[in-house]
Amino acid sequence: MSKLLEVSNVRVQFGGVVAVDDVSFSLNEGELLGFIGPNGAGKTTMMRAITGVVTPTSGSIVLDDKELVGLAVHSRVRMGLGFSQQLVKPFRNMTVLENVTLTAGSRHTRSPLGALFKVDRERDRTRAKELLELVGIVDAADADPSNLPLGYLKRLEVARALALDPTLLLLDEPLAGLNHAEAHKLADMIVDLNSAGRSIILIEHNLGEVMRICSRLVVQDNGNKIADGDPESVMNTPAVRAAYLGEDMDNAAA
Amino acid sequence: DTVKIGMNVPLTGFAAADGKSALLGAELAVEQANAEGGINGTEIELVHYDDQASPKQSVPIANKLIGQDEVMVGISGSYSGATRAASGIFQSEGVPYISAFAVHPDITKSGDYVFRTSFVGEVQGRAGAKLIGEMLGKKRVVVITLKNDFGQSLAAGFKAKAADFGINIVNEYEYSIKDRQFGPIVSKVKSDKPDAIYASGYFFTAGPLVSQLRAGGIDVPVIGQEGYDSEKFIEIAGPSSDGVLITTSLDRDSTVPEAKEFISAFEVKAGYKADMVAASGHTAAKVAIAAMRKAGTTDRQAIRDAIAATNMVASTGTISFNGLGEVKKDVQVQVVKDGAWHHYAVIDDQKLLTPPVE
Amino acid sequence: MLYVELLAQGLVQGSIYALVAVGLTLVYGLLRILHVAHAGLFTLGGYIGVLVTNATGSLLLALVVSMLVVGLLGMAIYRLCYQPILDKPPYVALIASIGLFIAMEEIYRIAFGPYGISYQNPPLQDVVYIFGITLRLGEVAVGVGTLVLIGALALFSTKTRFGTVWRATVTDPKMAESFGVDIIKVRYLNFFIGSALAAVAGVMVALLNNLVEPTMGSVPSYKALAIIVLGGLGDVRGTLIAALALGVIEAYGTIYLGNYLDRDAIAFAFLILVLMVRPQGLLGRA
Amino acid sequence: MLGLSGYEISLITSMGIAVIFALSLNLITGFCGQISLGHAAFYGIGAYTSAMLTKAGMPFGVGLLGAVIVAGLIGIFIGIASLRVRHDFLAITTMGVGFLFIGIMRQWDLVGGEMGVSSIPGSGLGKSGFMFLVLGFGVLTVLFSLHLKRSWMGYAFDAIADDEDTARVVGLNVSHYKLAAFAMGTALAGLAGALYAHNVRFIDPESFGFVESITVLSMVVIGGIGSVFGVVFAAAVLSVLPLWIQFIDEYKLLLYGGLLFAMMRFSPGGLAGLVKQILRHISSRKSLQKLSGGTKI
Amino acid sequence: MLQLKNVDCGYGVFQAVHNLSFSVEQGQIFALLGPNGAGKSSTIMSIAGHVKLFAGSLHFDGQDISSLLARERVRKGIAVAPEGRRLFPDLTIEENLTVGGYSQSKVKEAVNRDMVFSLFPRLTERLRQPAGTLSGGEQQMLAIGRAMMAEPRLLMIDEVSLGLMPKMVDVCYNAIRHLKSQGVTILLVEQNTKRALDVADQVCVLESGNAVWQGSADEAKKDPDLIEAFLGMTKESAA
Ligand SMILES: Nc1ncnc2c1ncn2[C@@H]1O[C@H](COP(=O)(O)OP(=O)(O)OP(=O)(O)O)[C@@H](O)[C@H]1O
Ligand SMILES: Nc1ncnc2c1ncn2[C@@H]1O[C@H](COP(=O)(O)OP(=O)(O)OP(=O)(O)O)[C@@H](O)[C@H]1O
Ligand SMILES: CC(C)C[C@H](N)C(=O)O
Ligand SMILES: [Mg+2]
Ligand SMILES: [Mg+2]
Repeated sequence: MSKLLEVSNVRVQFGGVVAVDDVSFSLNEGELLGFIGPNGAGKTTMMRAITGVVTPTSGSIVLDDKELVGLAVHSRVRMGLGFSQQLVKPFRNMTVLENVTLTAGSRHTRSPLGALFKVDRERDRTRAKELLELVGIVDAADADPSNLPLGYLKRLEVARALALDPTLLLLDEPLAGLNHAEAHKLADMIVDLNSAGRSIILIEHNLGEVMRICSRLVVQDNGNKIADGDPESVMNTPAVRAAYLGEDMDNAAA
Repeated sequence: DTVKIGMNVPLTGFAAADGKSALLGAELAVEQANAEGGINGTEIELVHYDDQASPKQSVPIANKLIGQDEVMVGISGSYSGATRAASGIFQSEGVPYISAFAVHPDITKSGDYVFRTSFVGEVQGRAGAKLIGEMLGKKRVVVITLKNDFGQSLAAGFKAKAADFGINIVNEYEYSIKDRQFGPIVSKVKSDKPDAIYASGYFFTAGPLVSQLRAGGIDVPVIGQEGYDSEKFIEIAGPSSDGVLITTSLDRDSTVPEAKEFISAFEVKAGYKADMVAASGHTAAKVAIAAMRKAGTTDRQAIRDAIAATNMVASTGTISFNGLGEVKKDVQVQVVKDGAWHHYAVIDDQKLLTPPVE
Repeated sequence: MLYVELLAQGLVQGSIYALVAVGLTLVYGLLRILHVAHAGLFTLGGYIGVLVTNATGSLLLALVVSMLVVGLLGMAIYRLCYQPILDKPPYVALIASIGLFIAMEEIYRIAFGPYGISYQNPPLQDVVYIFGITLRLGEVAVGVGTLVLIGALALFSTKTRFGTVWRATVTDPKMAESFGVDIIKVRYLNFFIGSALAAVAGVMVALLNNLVEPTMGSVPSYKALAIIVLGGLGDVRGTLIAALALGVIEAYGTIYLGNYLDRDAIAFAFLILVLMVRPQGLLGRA
Repeated sequence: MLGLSGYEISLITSMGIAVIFALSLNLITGFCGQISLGHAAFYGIGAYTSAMLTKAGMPFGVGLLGAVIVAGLIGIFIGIASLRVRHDFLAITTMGVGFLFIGIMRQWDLVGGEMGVSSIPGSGLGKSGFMFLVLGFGVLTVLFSLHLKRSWMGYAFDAIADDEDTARVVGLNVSHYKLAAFAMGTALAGLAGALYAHNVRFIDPESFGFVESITVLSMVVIGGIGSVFGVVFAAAVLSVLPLWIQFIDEYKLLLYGGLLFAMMRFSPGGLAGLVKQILRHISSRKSLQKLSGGTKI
Repeated sequence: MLQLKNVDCGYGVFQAVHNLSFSVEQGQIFALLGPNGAGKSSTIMSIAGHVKLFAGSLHFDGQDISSLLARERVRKGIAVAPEGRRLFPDLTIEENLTVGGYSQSKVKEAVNRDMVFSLFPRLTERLRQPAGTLSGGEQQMLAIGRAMMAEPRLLMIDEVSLGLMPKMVDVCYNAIRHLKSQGVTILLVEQNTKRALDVADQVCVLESGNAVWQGSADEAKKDPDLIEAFLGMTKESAA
């Protein structure tokens, strides 16, 4: 297995707050990695550092042997990163389908000049429809995102990232706001994507699903990595239990 | 049936005040002429449109006046930009056009159908130099220039002749037509210690300027031009206006019947006192009417020739034109005394006042 | 000495800018709209100031009447013009506001004549000498008044509970309402205060120039926009600083750069320079 | 010719120029969501460029081409500088660019300074020939706008106009797209400006000031920001409205201002919004209803 | 204490909730459950006064509040931690809480603030941080804390455990139990059905805008069909 992503000694600081403190971890090709940790541990921040929304104060992030730090967000996306954000941000002046079609046709929009000469959207629309079907919101294809409940938007966000056909998919709490059945179904879909060869980093507090589907866990607390390994052993680490798990242990299995 | 004179004039927007005076002046001239039987018995009609002092508007308006209203003569009661743009249309359609008070030097250069009954800025600037350097005997002068075509051409004329009258320009400042706060300039002028100040502007800039100069403790003579020429200037500047001198076209204390009659008739018609712009509108219309009478036909070429040959007394003096269509007339110097404009002097040095010929 | 005098002149001009711009800041801070018609209220303030002073001889009364009338009109403009289009994109309100401003200027021209009006006996024209600088009383009044009024406002908006709530209504008025805030009242108050300050500025400018014209608001209409942007949009202290800075830059600029660029161009060159370095304005949060 | 009077020809010509100018701003503001309050500067750059070139003896066609190129290049340059600022900050920065442009032109003696440029050569096509040329450019601009809207570039613009940050996250090179919008919009404005210069044949700095920038923005907003036909219609009407309502004389600007206001107050989507509202009223109810049937997963 | 009678509510022309009736007793915890888009949030927001009531009535303390404004409802004792949190992003944590306590006196504000801090100590570390830059979980704490500042007698929380780590979910539910013990009535929406059923007294299940089941939480736990059909859990996990 070759390394797809190598994060080394990344540190992110906002004013006085050190959100990520010298964290390193790596991801192998084809892996489904669970990235978990307490609230405010710096998971989202790490994810943003990988996508380029925030700039790390130090450290390096290498994707496919290419250094990402210093590159613009869109370049990283073009290099194969797909990103579903914790706070959903659909384009509100487009329908759900148009949101996804736009990214499905991302090869047309690489440069403005090229984009000017391409008009046809049919093929990408079909692909977008398939993805909406896959995440289970095809019934809302023509809806205006502003009128949709959160659960739909979450899945729209995932579909839009998927449409980029990324080699590495970053998902920030995609299951939040879904009920058991919905979450279960979306988690299954994530597994399917992974089995189809896509590498995935999943940030999620729904531990039940995380434990069920992830092959490896990285745990971050207070900006530091506190565990890295297979789910069972990570969960048995005292530090993780103390920082993260509730008194109600059933939770993990719920 | 009527004979039509066309007029573009700003009635809305920033130039509306001058537009209103110019229009009333021109209307007065037409009413007076109609009372005397119009043009050989035919009534004269003044067709006017609001051009907002904008070239963009004055071009279609010129086309409308010529093509739709079929006016015999056009007059401009507007500012330079609008007048300059319209003059090209009048010229190319062969309709005589008279600018009442727009100063831009290029207006008359549009061609032989375009005339101007007011001074080009340069001429007035030269008169200002003579007034300060020779008549007042002041040598250290600060020039405060309004940054537009009017102010710039005045300054050019003034500077061209300043040395001839022994004037030493100690400093020069520019301000924009929107400025009303002159604190910084006043502070600086104070340190220049001039004998006199030559300041171009309109009544709405000059009023605040003069009162701020005086409040700042500067009491040397201030010399302005026709832009000041309004009752409004005195109202704004209040007691500070006392003693301010200007070069202009209208003599309030004139003994010439045309001017006297105009001044009183205008106040009746308008409800406020005549100013330079009103007199200019009146003069331009009068010149047009006289030419139409003299030509006696509706042949525009004949009317143009008649205008070119004008030699008449109007409210702004004795009018005739040079080959370019620029007016030849005396410069009036007026002074503020006891809260009103009064006669101070006349500059009739025709050599100094020769308008440009090309 | 000249430098100090220019500085003083710049601060006076800056104070006037501040008085006008702060109302715009308040409106922007609350509703995220660029309220160009505010400059029309400033002009009206001037007209009322001159008319009342000329009729009664009392500048103080004129100030009070002007603030009241203009303040109430500001509230009416909010209610009738902006409230119905608040949920629309911001340029909708911007164009509506510009339309309103043009119409206001024209109404003044038609109602009060195109020539403008002046005080018959302009008050506060006496000259005072402070540290060797000559200033008119009116200029001193403008400077001191502005500092007091805006200082109080800045304290109010950052230090009081009401001020906090005031800012909360900006991003989510409905949620603010859910915590007991009467947003209508907040907005009315906001428009009243902002408009009343513009009225003060109008009266004082009328006093300094002894002239109120229909187009008196045209420069403030855009320059106040530049100032609030420079200040960081929606920040009262930022606005005050930006306004004073601009006043001073213009004062020195007219003297030392006036033969190269006009006042507006100097002001905007400064604006652009600042924004290239700090795209969020002087005090804006990134 | 065609039985049109000189007046009508000049009206149609003005309309055509206004349409091109408004559509040029629509590219930047309507399509790409970047509000500009200084667009008249590029109109002015085009006008001055063509005026100076043709006065120096270049043919009319070279003047037009030069105007397009110079305005577009300066547009890109300003665009690069403007990339740092967003939303209302951008609006005011562009407004500043407008004032700076005027300030420079006023002072620059080579291009006439305050006096402007007079006696600009005509097109040599005659009045109606020039009108047809303007109309031809107008039609091309409309077609281009329509194409752009349908193309993937227009699609990307939609996304950027909506939310820049998210547009980056889906892989769009936002800066390049914005610059493309600036370049196309300012180049077209340059063309419109050049046509204006040869139509009015006198230009001065004041003709390209803030008021002009606001006027063109109101054409775009009243037409319905981003809509092509709405903007064409609004530009055509608003450009000659002041001439049509001459009969009300000194109430003209009052009516004009009042109309701007009323249009926004009562139909914030502009003309295009008005039409769309009526159409949507009928069709979209259904799609909402469909979803309200609820979903079961 | 709270009574909904035949409530229809929605947005514009679109009706999100149909003919919903239920009542919540003083001191109870009442859970609204159901899949995405069922109308749970709409119900809560119509009680808070933000979603338009088309028909039916809302009674609080026996008084008809259907026509009261949102800000009048908070003074009656109703506060909400809404879906999506809807914090004031530019305001700091401290200021968000100030706004939360705006309907209370200054003295009470201070007391309530201490209570919020003791519940969510994490918030005290970042008093001056703008809410918009908080992590997802921190935002959730602040949203609940802000609602508590209004010292409500009826506290409505949409998606209690959304984005919270397991430990923090416990903290929140402890807080809810604590509030209940103080006599506060609680209406909550929760996707984590098990947690909800554990803590709730009464349950109402919505689907497609209609109430499909109502009863006590104990009954709900024992109704396998309900759980499987509407709450998407397998029987084992509910047990
Ligand atoms: N712009 C910012 N300024 C200051 N602090 C910030 C900023 N952005 C994030 N933080 C802080 O950094 C820390 C890490 O935040 P982050 O969003 O990465 O957490 P997280 O692990 O994703 O938590 P959660 O599970 O709650 O979403 C938090 O304490 C947050 O308040
Ligand atoms: N602002 C709105 N405008 C129009 N329709 C809306 C709006 N908000 C929600 N809806 C619609 O109302 C219905 C009910 O939505 P609601 O948000 O109440 O569901 P929910 O049960 O809270 O779902 P979730 O579990 O996903 O939060 C949905 O069909 C949704 O599309
Ligand atoms: C009113 C006049 C003084 C106008 C001036 N002659 C000008 O054209 O600007
Ligand atoms: Mg997070
Ligand atoms: Mg919900």
